Amino acid sequence: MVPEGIMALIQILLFPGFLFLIALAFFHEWVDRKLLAKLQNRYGPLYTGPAGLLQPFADFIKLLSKEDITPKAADKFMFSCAPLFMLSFPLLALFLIPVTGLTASISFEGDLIFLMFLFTLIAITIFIAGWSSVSRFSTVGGVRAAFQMLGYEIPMTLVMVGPAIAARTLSISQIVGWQTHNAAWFIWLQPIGFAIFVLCLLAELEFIPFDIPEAETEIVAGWFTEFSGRKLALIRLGKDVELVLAASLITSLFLGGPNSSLPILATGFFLLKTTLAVVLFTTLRALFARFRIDQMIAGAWKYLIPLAILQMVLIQLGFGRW
Amino acid sequence: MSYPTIRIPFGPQHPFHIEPEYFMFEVDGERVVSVKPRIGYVHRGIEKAIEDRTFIQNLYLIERICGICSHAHTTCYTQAIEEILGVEIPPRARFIRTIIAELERIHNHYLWLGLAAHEIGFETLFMYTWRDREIVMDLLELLSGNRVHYAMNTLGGVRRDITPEIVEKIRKGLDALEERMRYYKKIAMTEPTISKRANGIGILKPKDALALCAVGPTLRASGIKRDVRADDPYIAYSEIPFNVITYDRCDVISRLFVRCDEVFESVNIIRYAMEHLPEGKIRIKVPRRVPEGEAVSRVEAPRGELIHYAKTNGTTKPERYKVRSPTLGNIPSLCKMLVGGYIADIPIVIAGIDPCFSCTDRMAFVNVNNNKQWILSGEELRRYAIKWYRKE
Amino acid sequence: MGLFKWARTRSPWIIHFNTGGCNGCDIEVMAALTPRFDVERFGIIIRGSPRHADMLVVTGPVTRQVRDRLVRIYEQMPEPKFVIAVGTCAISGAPFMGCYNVHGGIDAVIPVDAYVPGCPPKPEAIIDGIVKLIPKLRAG
Amino acid sequence: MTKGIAKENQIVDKVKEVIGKSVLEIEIPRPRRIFILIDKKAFGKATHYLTKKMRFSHVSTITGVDVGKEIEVIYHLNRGGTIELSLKVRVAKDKPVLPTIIDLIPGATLYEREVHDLLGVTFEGHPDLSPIILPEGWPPDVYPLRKEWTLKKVQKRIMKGGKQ
Repeated sequence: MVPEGIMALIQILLFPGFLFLIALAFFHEWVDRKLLAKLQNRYGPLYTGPAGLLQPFADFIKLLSKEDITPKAADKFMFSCAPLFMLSFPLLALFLIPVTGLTASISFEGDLIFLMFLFTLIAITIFIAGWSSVSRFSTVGGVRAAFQMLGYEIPMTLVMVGPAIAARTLSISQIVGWQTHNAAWFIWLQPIGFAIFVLCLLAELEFIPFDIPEAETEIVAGWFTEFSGRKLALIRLGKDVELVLAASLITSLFLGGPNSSLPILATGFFLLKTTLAVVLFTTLRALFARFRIDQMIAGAWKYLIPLAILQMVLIQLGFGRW
Repeated sequence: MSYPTIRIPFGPQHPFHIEPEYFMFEVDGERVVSVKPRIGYVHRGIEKAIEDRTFIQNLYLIERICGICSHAHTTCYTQAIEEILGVEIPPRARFIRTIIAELERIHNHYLWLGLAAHEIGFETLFMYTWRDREIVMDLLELLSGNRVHYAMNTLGGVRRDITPEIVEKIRKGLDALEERMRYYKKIAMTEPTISKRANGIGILKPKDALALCAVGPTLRASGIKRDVRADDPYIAYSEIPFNVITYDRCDVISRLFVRCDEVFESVNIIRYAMEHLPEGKIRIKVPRRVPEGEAVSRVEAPRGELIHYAKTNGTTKPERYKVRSPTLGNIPSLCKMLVGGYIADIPIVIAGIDPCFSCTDRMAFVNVNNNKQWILSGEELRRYAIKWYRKE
Repeated sequence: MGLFKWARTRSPWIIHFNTGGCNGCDIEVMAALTPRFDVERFGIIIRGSPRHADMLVVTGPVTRQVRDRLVRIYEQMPEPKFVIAVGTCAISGAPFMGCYNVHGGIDAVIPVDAYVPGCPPKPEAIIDGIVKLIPKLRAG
Repeated sequence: MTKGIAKENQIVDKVKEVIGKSVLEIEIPRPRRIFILIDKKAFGKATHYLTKKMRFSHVSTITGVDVGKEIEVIYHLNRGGTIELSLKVRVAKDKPVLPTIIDLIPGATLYEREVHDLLGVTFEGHPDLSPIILPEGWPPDVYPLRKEWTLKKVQKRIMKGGKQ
């Protein structure tokens, strides 16, 4: 009935594709801001849309309508490309995550490795954005982002490989399939791995304990000080989509993902679990003060990496395997 | 090989620093090699303006030297002029001035705790402390009608009286304030992230503190027992028992504890003062023309020793009036603390001495403006510096 | 264009700059962010960089030293931008009128859209100033 | 008001022993306050004696006052937080030079710079006397706190000579 091509197009553009993901990004930013405000004994956005639901959308549209300034001294080409990369990498990565069933839109053996590569690319885009806008504050922010990547990249990769070894596959869809098949989520099988993964994702998202690259009190707005107007809108959307990516990664790797093949039920589970993951991120964000960059890297190398290796050893000994 | 030292600007416009201040850091790698604060942004030339205003008009101007320690400035001013006039203000006025001074100290310390928490990125504690600060702001508004500039002091006494219902409301407010501050002190002691960012940071040894003439909580956090309220008692402090708080860890966390304990002391002082509030007038007539004379008056402002020097020539306008605010006394010690530390520690160490550049700036100090950037080669940064700060 | 207008009035981001005031107004501007007044209900956030902000909240009489920093910050803000002068110092230089180092009000230096009198104005007054500016935002 | 100024009298007597002849004026208006006016010649000896022997090691501030032909520089020294001794020295207006006390009290660097900025008193031996309080582009010969510079004259001079 409907030819194959159009179905694929709809899948990419509409349902589990751009529109759905961007709407989910706005929804998750709303959840994040409202919960953070509640934890800080405040209301948070109230008047734009029902209970402030459309606030992130309003911010995005307003930024689109603002004047877009490129500093004279900035490196023009990279300065305008960085926001585009910042948005496209997380969106691309999200196609690897199963949303409406046990298999994602794109799933091939080894897409977990491809995902890790995308994470590194995001960190490099942040560095390029900071470096190309040449403002003193953004250069410091960019360099700090690069340093922070050195800190969290290794433990994160080690811990992401945990479930892959247990499920003996390198494809996220199969990991989700394995978890639903054996009805055993990796959060119970590899708790240490889960904890480290959450911490590393916090660092990757630059949330409070690790928001060193954009530490407001030290370096104004960090690596994206110079961006304004459309570019800033794209960067903020990119960061929101990154939040969705982090939450959906936790869901698929550790919380069993959409563990049913029926599309409606699967999406329902997926939404529920990702929102739970965002709630977890926000609560952690509200409870900590910001670390110094050297403390963060020292902490990562002294504690996270040994723990990640311990987790790997445990899997080998058969604990995380079932 | 050592990197070329880079100049790091810090200010003048800063998202959460209330006032424009501007520090030039020479940085080698991540370590601060030398510090040159440069302010002058808030220098309004107040001393010159004081000389061509009458004594009553000066009350309005001196109160606006600083938003947070406005009562301390007016107490110091009225004390100096009353000393030259040889006038003794009624005891009830002295007690009311003390109550307002201690309420202002509580207000300042709560505000400082919130700002310090914000400096190290602890948003939630900033929101909580500033929410509880509203209690003391309401009390001050109840007493004087305004949240910040209270205009309670006038030459010869106080403008408004304290009625028994207000006393009752203050007592309830104080219980809440004391209980909340105990909770925040417990957090400051136990929360690992705070101690990670404030423990052992910005060390000021007692020897340096004395040599560089530090004042207030910064001095008392280095173990030296100096407090103008106890050493050189003024208004009603000689009749109220209280003890001077000192900690001897000489770092930012001990400055935090000194301020927390001072809130408890202030609460007890206010309770004692309200119980022993003497009856009688709250103001006496004071002649407009002040005889010739001079006076030095000192007050323990929330940030440290505040000193005013007044010289009058028998007319209705002062001949010369000098104000030295506590922050200016602490800046040499601040430079000493910053050298050798990390760049990321700069905000919390600066916040440690609770700088009030509005007071300081009617004075000034060490030159060289500053920039804040990290290592990397100096060339690219200089290219941008020309655009960012044309003053360079 | 209706969508842009709606969006612009729903999320006015502010940046705060003290040009030599006594910081009474500044603590009131920051008090507006805290739980009791919470301007985030209207979508107002305080931003660090002039590039991100729509409204420049200025307090204090412009001292001679700060004057060109203020102009530079104003120039760096993207259009459409607005300026709110908070406190009588910002409006006319109030008690510091005639001091040798003071320029007087903000409008001697940059165009001002809203004035919030008071010394210092209460947080409610500051929020009211921003809310009154929103129709102007709608005009763009 | 002579009650309780025994300690202050002791201090004044000790000071008189050391630099008796050049002490021009002494005044103790109230407990814990002493004003001593000394001749410029004995300034070095007096400050050394007070800070080292008498332990007035804390300088609260340094005030500059324009008294017609001369500029009076007042050092507010403090001992143990209690007694405040104001040491006054008079300096001719056309050649206002005083030795610095930074070697005795390091904390005085800022106060000396401020007096230099606003009143034009130069302190020999001070490492860095460049302007601190006044904005960049302030005409170097204008000392705002001197009596001959009235507010209007300063305003006019800045508009004409200064940058803004």
